[in-house]
Amino acid sequence: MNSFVQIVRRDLNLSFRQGMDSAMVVMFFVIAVVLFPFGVGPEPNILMRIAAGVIWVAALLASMLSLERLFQADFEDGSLEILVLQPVPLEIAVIAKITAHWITTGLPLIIAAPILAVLLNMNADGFGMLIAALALGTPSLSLIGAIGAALILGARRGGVLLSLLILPLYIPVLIFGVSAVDATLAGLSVKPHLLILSALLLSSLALCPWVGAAALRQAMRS
Amino acid sequence: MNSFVQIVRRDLNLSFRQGMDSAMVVMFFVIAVVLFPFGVGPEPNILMRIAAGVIWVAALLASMLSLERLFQADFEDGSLEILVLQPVPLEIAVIAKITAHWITTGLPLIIAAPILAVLLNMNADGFGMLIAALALGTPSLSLIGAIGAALILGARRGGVLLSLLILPLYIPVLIFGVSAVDATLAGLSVKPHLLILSALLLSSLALCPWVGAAALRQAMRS
Amino acid sequence: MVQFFGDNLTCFRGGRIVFADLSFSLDNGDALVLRGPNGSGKSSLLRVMAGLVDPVAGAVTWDDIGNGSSIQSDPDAHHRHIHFVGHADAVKPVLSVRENVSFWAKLRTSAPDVDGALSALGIIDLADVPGRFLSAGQKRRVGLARVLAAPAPLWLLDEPATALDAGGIEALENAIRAHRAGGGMVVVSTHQNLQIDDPHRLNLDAFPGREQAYE
Amino acid sequence: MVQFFGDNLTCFRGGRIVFADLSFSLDNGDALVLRGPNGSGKSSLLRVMAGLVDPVAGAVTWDDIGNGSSIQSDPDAHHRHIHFVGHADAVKPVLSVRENVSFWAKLRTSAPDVDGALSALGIIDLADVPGRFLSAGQKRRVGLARVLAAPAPLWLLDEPATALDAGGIEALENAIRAHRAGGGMVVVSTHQNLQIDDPHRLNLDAFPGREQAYE
Amino acid sequence: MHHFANPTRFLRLADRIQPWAASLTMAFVLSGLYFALLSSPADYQQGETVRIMYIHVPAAWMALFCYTALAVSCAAALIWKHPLASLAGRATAPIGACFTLLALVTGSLWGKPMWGTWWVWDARLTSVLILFFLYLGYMALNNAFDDPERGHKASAILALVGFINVPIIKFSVDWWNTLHQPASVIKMSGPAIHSSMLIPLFLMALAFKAYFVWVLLIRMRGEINAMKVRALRMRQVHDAEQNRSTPVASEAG
Ligand code: HEM
Ligand SMILES: Nc1ncnc2c1ncn2[C@@H]1O[C@H](COP(=O)(O)OP(=O)(O)OP(=O)(O)O)[C@@H](O)[C@H]1O
Ligand SMILES: Nc1ncnc2c1ncn2[C@@H]1O[C@H](COP(=O)(O)OP(=O)(O)OP(=O)(O)O)[C@@H](O)[C@H]1O
Ligand SMILES: [Mg+2]
Ligand SMILES: [Mg+2]
Repeated sequence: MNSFVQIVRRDLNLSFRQGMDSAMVVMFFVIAVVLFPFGVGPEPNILMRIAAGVIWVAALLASMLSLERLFQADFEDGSLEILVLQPVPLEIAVIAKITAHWITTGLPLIIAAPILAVLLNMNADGFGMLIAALALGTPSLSLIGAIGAALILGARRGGVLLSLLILPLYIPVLIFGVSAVDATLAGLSVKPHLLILSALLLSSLALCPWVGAAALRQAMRS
Repeated sequence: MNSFVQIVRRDLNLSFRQGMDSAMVVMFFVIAVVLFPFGVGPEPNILMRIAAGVIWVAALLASMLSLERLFQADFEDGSLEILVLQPVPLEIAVIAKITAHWITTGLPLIIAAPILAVLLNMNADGFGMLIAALALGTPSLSLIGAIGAALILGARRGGVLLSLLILPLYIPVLIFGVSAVDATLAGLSVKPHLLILSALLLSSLALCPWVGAAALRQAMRS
Repeated sequence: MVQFFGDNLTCFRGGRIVFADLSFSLDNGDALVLRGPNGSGKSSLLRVMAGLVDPVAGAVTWDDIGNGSSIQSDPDAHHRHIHFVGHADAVKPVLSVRENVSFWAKLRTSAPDVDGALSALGIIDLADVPGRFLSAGQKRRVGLARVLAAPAPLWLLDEPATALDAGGIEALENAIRAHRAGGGMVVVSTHQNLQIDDPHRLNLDAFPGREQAYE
Repeated sequence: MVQFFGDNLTCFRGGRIVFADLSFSLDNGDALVLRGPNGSGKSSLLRVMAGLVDPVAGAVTWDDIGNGSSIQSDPDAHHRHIHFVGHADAVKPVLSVRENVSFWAKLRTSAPDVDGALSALGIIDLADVPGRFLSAGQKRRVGLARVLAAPAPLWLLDEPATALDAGGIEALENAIRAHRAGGGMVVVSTHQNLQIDDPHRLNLDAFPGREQAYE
Repeated sequence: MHHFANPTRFLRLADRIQPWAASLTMAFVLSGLYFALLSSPADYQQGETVRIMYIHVPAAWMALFCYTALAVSCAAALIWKHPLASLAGRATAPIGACFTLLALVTGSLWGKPMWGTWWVWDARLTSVLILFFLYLGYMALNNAFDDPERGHKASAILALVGFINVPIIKFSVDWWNTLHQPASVIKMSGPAIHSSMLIPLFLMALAFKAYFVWVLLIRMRGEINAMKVRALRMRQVHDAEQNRSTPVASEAG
């Protein structure tokens, strides 16, 4: 547990000193969302209709982009090799890194989302649910994405490759994240959607650190 | 001129032998477009309404992602340092690399676009104009993006940073690219939109290689 | 008494056999120097010893862990026994030299001797300098300081003298001498001249049996 | 007669002065060997000579380019006069050794002697092998072959002997000897023992003005 | 020491199976097509378009079957580290991707007359599309590394993670209300379609399976040859090293 805290603290430290990390993810998120009014035209009711979907898709892309470097920097400078050889279960290290990553990138997304919802004319009733759904969904994205981030270490064209690997796996989160918001707006029950989102979170929490650790060990083999 | 050809040929050669480069960009493009029906729901007439916008936004993102590595690989393995020190004007080298990059990534996007248009229920009348607009627009994207790709060399978190730098610059191409398609679908004249797209292309052709070369020189300073 | 040994190790990498039927053993205070031309398998053997690469045959074993079962059976105990220094130095540009070293040391012991390690390698003056300002040789010293800051019985050093100047090499030799005097063991690969007393030597070029793959 | 010199150079990197008031000059056939401990500025000086880093004071000049104006005034002519070998070898994994070398050579001359260069460095047997199969030392040889394949009067070599075994070092020494016999010039930084006849020496530790930073 | 066990035994076995697989493919395709196109009735609802079924359904089955085979061989490769297992995975993926594409294309062709549109975003269709992306991801990751070994391991892990999608495809029609029709051939209570359609369907299914075995063997042979070429390359590098026979730098100590 102590090493978990050590690693989280160091990763947060690195992220704050390098500055801009969180800021940049949020800004990508904002810019990607803002592209849509340019792309689909400024009509309020069309925008309102697609708001939740666009915000979620942009969150997926932002999460994916920021995950690309989850292990990359440590891999390139040799830290990962050393981390694997510490007397600390690698699963703990992986989940510590994911935690730090989610704090620096997932959390800011959640905070920025309602502002974008306003920009896209989303009905104010949906804001609370949008935040709740993102709060349940983004940790799953970080967890699932960590597997991809570990798999692409040392690959050519990491970024594009990562998107190919993990966007398909993100789709369930996207579907139920959006339907939770849409159900609220339509006045229907959101419980099933939130339950499924929680189930996705729990199962990725149970599975991803192990798979991620296995992938990291694999990456060290070469 | 000879060195231009040499560099283009080498970059194409590298891209083909490494295989999959073009394929992966196209796949990202496809997946990003496919995310939208999940996000905004499967209703055909909504999809039809936003099809052109979604395809263009996805093309922007795909172009941006693939540009991240335009100079990166050469930077990391030391080739860029050597390239800068060759008796070849760096502007020529930059435009040669952009050309090769567009051939391997821009061209496949143009070919894949109509298939995605089918998936999104776009009216078949728009296909021709979609292709024409992409053919005029994607080279501008490559040219503008090259500046960003040169600026992020050696930066931490290149991917997210790049998106911040160049997505705002992409917006004019996006606006006129989409309106060309929409005008065709609405039966209006497309000439003004295509003229503006051409003007954007010409001016980025005139400007970007110089700015890109300056950015590369700067990157070598450290 | 701690003892570390490998039996009939065969290593297969990049589609070919790098070495076959290689054995070694280390007692307290021993040093093993790996020699051989480029590509002969020095780095590969060190990675096998660290457990980063699995041998396709044979096993690496500690006398005092898991009753003679291989290092794979209890990785955490194995990791507690070793320090590995590879080609990269893992120096973070935004952390100071002291922070760089102490992060790793604290994962192993709650009271590491970071400043002692920095002094031993002659970089105590740089303790508060961020990693990004270091030259190649200074980075290497930081990488070695990590090993000194938290004790472990076995050091695995892959070309530790790379980029070090004469002063740096001397500091490294002294550290190895002190470590062995305290009963520690060390395995070093090097192309350069490192002064190591009474080394066991392993010449990796002498191992036959490569190139049979897929034929 | 070609001559290359630097006057009162001051280099400022990472927030501190690396060296100040440094001058050097090179005649045809001269060799300049850079010495100094880690972080003393050898790599920095070579990058200043190449024009990759601008000095904050002083200038680097060719006698026969631009009437004594600095190298910055006509980069293309300067680049035609130099070859720079840094820490990285720029070997593309998917291109064969010959393709790797000839791409660079063809940017400089339409009829490069690629195979001659490969022979001189003892890698002609590897000409058709893709870069990804090469060991560290073999990659270094490819990096050096690029220099031999297209002639240029001045070579700037930053630790060229890294990762080379004895045979590789000998090939490098021979190449430098032949280059100088033909009137070429060379600047080398190294921590190892390279046999270079009648070198000029520049000890970078002798330059004052450092370590004022961070205090 | 199976890591570098020579694959000669496998090749000998493959030599024996391959002609059988080839001729079985031919026989099943011919008989299957005869029944499918000539001797089976047109559907009372769907008319002649029902004949697309004889390609679509076996192709969809093969898409799922190939992914299962891929996951099994990847698991075997990761757990027992048998080189033939990872080789089989690599050889299977492109075949599976082709079957998936075939199922998607024939499904779309069938969808136009049946549902009035080429494509709908329902659970079955979408999960098959994701399956296709998973195949592509596996292949892309496999080829993305300079060191092939690394690509094989990484993509094997991905293939196992992606296996979650297979039951989702299988049961998507039961769990969600979709346009696509639910299982009518393979289900607990026995097949629910008439035998005049069942016979050609099974003949085509067998044909596809035999074709799979045939192509798999060819592809595995190709992979083995590629490995041999690689080993030769390595030998070239090593021989070059030996020829120079450089003395080792003077001993320390
Ligand atoms: C692109 C569109 C389509 C896709 C991706 C698709 C996919 C699939 C898959 C994966 C299966 C195998 C299911 C299993 O083994 O349980 C299947 C079976 C089947 N499909 Fe489709 N399908 C598509 C369109 C259609 C259409 C338009 C029809 C006709 C209305 C159709 C009729 C059938 C039938 C009859 C079966 C056999 C079901 C059974 O007996 O188990 N499909 N399809
Ligand atoms: N990452 C890798 N992937 C595949 N094969 C590798 C890898 N690294 C090394 N090899 C192979 O293993 C052999 C031994 O390499 P290793 O790095 O152990 O040699 P070395 O003795 O450390 O050489 P050097 O003196 O250059 O460091 C090499 O010939 C190479 O073919
Ligand atoms: N990229 C850089 N950014 C900022 N400062 C740097 C950079 N590289 C080097 N320096 C600083 O410049 C000084 C000289 O470094 P340089 O790399 O030239 O030394 P060197 O003599 O080549 O050392 P070594 O023997 O370790 O290679 C170092 O002390 C370092 O503080
Ligand atoms: Mg080595
Ligand atoms: Mg240096």
